[in-house]
Amino acid sequence: MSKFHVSTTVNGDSVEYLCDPRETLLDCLRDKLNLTGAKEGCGTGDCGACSVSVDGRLVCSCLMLGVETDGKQIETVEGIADGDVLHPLQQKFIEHAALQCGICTPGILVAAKSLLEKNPNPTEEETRYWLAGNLCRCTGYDKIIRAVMETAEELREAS
Amino acid sequence: MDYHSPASFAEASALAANATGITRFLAGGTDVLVQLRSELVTPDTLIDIKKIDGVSDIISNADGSWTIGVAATGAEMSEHSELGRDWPGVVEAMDLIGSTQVQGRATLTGNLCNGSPAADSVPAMVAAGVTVTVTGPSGDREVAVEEIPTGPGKTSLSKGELVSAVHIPARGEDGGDAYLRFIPRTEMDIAVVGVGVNLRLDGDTVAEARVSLGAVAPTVLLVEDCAKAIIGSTLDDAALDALAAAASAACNPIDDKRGTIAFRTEVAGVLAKRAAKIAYARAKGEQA
Amino acid sequence: MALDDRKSEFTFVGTRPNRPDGLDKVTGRAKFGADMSAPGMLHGAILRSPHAHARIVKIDTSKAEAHKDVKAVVTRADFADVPFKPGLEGEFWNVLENVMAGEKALYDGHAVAAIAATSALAARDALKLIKVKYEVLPHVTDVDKAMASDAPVIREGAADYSVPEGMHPNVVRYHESGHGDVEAGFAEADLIIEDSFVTEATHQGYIEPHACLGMLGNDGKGELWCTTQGHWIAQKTCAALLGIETSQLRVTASEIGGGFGGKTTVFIEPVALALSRKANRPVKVVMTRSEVFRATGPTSSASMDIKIGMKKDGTISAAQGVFRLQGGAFPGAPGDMTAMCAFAPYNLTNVKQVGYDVMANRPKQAAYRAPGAPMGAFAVESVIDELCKKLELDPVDVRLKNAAYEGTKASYGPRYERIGLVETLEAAKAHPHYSAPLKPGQGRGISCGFWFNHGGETSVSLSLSEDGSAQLMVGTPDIGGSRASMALMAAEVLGIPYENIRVTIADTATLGYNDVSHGSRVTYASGLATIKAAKHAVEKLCERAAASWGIPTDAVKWENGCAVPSGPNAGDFDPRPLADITAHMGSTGGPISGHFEATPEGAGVSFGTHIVDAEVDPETGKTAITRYTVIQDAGKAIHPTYVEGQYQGGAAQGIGWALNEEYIYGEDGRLQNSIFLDYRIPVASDLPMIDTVIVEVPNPGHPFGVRGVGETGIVPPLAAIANAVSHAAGVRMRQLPMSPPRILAALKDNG
Amino acid sequence: MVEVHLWSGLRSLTGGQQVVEVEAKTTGDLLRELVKLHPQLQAPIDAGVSIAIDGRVIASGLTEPIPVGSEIYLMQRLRGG
Repeated sequence: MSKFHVSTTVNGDSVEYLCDPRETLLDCLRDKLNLTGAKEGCGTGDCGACSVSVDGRLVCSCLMLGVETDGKQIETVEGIADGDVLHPLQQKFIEHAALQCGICTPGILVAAKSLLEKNPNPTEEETRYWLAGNLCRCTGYDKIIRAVMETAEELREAS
Repeated sequence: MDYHSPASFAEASALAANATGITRFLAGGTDVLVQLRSELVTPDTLIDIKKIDGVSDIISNADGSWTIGVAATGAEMSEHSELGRDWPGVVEAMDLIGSTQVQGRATLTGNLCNGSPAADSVPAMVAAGVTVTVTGPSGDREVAVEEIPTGPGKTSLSKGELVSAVHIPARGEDGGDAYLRFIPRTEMDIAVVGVGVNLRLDGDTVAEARVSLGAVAPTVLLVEDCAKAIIGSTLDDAALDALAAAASAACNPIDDKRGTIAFRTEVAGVLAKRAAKIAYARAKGEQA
Repeated sequence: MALDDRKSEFTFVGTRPNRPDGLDKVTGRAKFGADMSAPGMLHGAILRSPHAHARIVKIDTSKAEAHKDVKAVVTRADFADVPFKPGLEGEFWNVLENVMAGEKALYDGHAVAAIAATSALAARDALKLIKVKYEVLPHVTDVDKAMASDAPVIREGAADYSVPEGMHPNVVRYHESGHGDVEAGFAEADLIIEDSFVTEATHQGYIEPHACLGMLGNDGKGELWCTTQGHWIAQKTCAALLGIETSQLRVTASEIGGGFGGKTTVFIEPVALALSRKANRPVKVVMTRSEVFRATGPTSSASMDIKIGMKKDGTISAAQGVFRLQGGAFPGAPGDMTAMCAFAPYNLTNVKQVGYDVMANRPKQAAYRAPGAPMGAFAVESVIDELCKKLELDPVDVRLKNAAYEGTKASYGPRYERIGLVETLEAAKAHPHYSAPLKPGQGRGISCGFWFNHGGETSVSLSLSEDGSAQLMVGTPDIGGSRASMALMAAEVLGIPYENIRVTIADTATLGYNDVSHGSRVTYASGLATIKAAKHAVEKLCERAAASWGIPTDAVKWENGCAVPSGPNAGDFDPRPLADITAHMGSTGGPISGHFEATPEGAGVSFGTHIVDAEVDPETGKTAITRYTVIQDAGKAIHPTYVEGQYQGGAAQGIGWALNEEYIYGEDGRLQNSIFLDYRIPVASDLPMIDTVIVEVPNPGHPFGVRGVGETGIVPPLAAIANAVSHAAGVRMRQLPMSPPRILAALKDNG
Repeated sequence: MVEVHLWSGLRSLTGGQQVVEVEAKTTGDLLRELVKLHPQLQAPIDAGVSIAIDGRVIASGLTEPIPVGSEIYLMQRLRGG
């Protein structure tokens, strides 16, 4: 079984890897690039813990093959902060205790960032539906939704 | 597993025609990858069609009809405001599939060719009278959407054939469509029942209608009796009751982990009424 | 334990600082179970039975072993068998039997062999090379059917002393308790309702699948990294199953991606170690989601009969319940816990409860948040609600009238110490939610809930650094922010800022034994131990100060982070801050640290009352939860935000259990819904905001008054939601989950 | 002497007695004395019991002191999640 050579950009860095065509982008990020921020909670696109953005589009990295990402721009949770300055969402998640165990947090942050880029003023309902593909089993979502909406408000005020 | 990313549909067709074992085309991959990962289907040949020029385009044709590229995602369709104005039912049906993340990948064509009777976009496409271009070793042919699935996981496409474009008819005047599905949660479920309604009004009277049911039979159904029940009516209570009865009567569902026969049969009628009311309101230019 | 040092005024406790592991968790840096790798690492995969019940006739691994990418294959023969003996000693055997099948596969998904190969794909592919010959046996998955005389026997001789004669061998434990004379009590009742209830098994549904990385040499020394609620139990169990010395295996707990009781035992860890021992290389094993559903602990399913008599004024004159719990193909279903908790909120003169532990061809049940209690509360609180409705009494008033308080003889025996049930009910009655108007189609339900809470073996070590900062080592994996609570409690005692304390979850080689993070015990027991360890260090700080001042140690006290003379007679010395003492500790007697090892026995039981509004679509049977309020006694909330989080999370899991989550088995005994698509846990758009009220009735068994809060929150939701749905739909729902097909069918039956 | 209240399911092992009087200064003493009086109680004790002393539940400790005149209940060992 031959492997494919893939060149891509992850969080602004040019990277290359060899992958079996059956390996998902998530497999490649975690096992080949050591970027273990994206998590595998289900492998079927139902939990969102592996959320990343590819060419600006929010996707489940378990539902994309590594070979498909040649030449693409990939953003993961590891790229959300600007150096040592946390993204406002990251800061708010800590302040609001919007995480308990934290396994869903990377995916939720990537998804929430994508929401706020598209819709800077989401309603609670819009926020909840946007994040419906990100399962959290610990929090009941209450503090997550509050953190996202409050971040949106702060970002609006700041701009 | 061999992986190919051909540059044209002809090349894709030739690759598939010459392949041995199991062949799958990869568009959004939201079904193919799940089946691969769960070892339900491990293709010997995987043909990625996303490198073909124009596959992500959503084109408004001069005659008012639409051509949707086979790799255009649900998210791209939802973001296309004119398409949504013409065919809100089709766009919403597509948008109901999976999460925001899945929307970033999933396609109409993939949803159709996966062959699931519960595919959300298919009843909406059938009601809308959508056709697809099928490219194969002997050239292209135009096929109505309802002709593609032949049973759970099965399609009428033969070896070497693939869908290369989706055509949505011109909306025209005084028309409206809607799709509703029932799921136990608010998101992330497979339809237990789905209903697509597309109609055209003459004044307040329904002049033309197509009603389609999903998840209540081995394939998505186009139910003529449902259309008959409302054509000629102003969608009064009697017509809606007749519609519901016709929808329930058309059901041939199974009991499974997602719903019972009794539930699906009953709810098909309920959703048919609700979807017809929305389509009717849209045809009248009202918000719904 | 002497609690003379009980405290009620706090500086740090009760504040809401950022959690110490926050940065790691929002940047993707935190290492969870599957995030670790090692040089030369192999990947393991496990072959599982497709049959619910089958004799394993033969396993042929030769083709797999011959494959170039395969470095080891193990079956049951590669584990140290412990002779089967029922009871506590037999539990290792049960765990082993669950980890790797012996003579029989006992459920769909039961492990039968495992492979280590050079890549995850190679391991998965190589599983297909193992040929297993099965003789399929009749199976049973339903609890009532498993007790019937014609049910297939899962294992002869598994029943213990408690089971009355004449029961089916699948009934393996029996519990009966209560007091008074229920028949006399029923005779006094104005209204008696007798009804039966059913709940399906649900899964804890943690988002992180089980994952581990194990290395075991043929010298019997090993290392294990795993996601677990308790690495000492993992150490002890793996050592027993592999026949090595406990202390030779060092276990490190990864960050844990949710547990809820489901990660209190081992599944893949002994397998990874066995593969490693054979291959002499590190082996990583990560479960797929489907494996998690098929082969790790769901809850028990339950079938229950309740009879309650009530007087016109709302007094419960007698209550009895029979609780049959199915716990998979092994003893352990918490029928006894269900029975003991079911009526615990009430002050009853006459009460009787019976619990059964029943085996069936399903995966071995594991604890899930207050294991056993939610089902019983569902049945009992539904009947109380129906009595209130029929007698036209307010459901909160009726519960207040019957509520247990300090000195009440509990349904399970002893008298209560100070408890906070009445306070939660009064808060419910006063809450605006309880009097808010309902829209047409909506119904409101309330329910109380009880859980025991737990102490357990606990070791904590605290060491001070020369610069006056402190490092605290605890042994209870942090599932929901407990490092923050520990640091707050240590700060309170030491009088140094919260930020100056670093809390680490120690591995098994660097701290004494710790019981699992379960039983809502962490903030209670590790917290108590933290306080004691910090006090131990403070004693030494005072000694150093006393020596420097030349006065007796008992003439020095600790105040606001400083040693000060205890009174005017002790002498006139300037306060010595902690950092001033630690700066010189090397030359004044050596390093200063404090530690504590004990089994705290005073967990303090906990009660909650929930209010919920539900709206039912009468045409489809679909339910929406429109408002939810959790009121629960925390004793003392150390970090209130994380207490709220526990309340909200418990409620959300309860909503899932009540409405849509269930294990669905086919006629063939196979699990039908082993992915998140069809095992429907609540998504963000399913839920409203979940309001919380923290009631604080201090636990007399903890120096700061802490009661565990993790589990009680899942006890009331099932009943509260069932009551709300039943009011909204106009028909009593007796089966969970109340999925739309069930509600619609009930509406149809009701006309 | 302290009175030990058993759960009703144990009556079949004590000849119908639900309250047993024993001489015990600690929880460990208490269990030993119970078995001396009623050897069949060894099985439930081995399976795991907790002891409530005036309402305080001792999950497993055998060294907890038992004050004179306290109210003692034997309970099945508690398990948590």
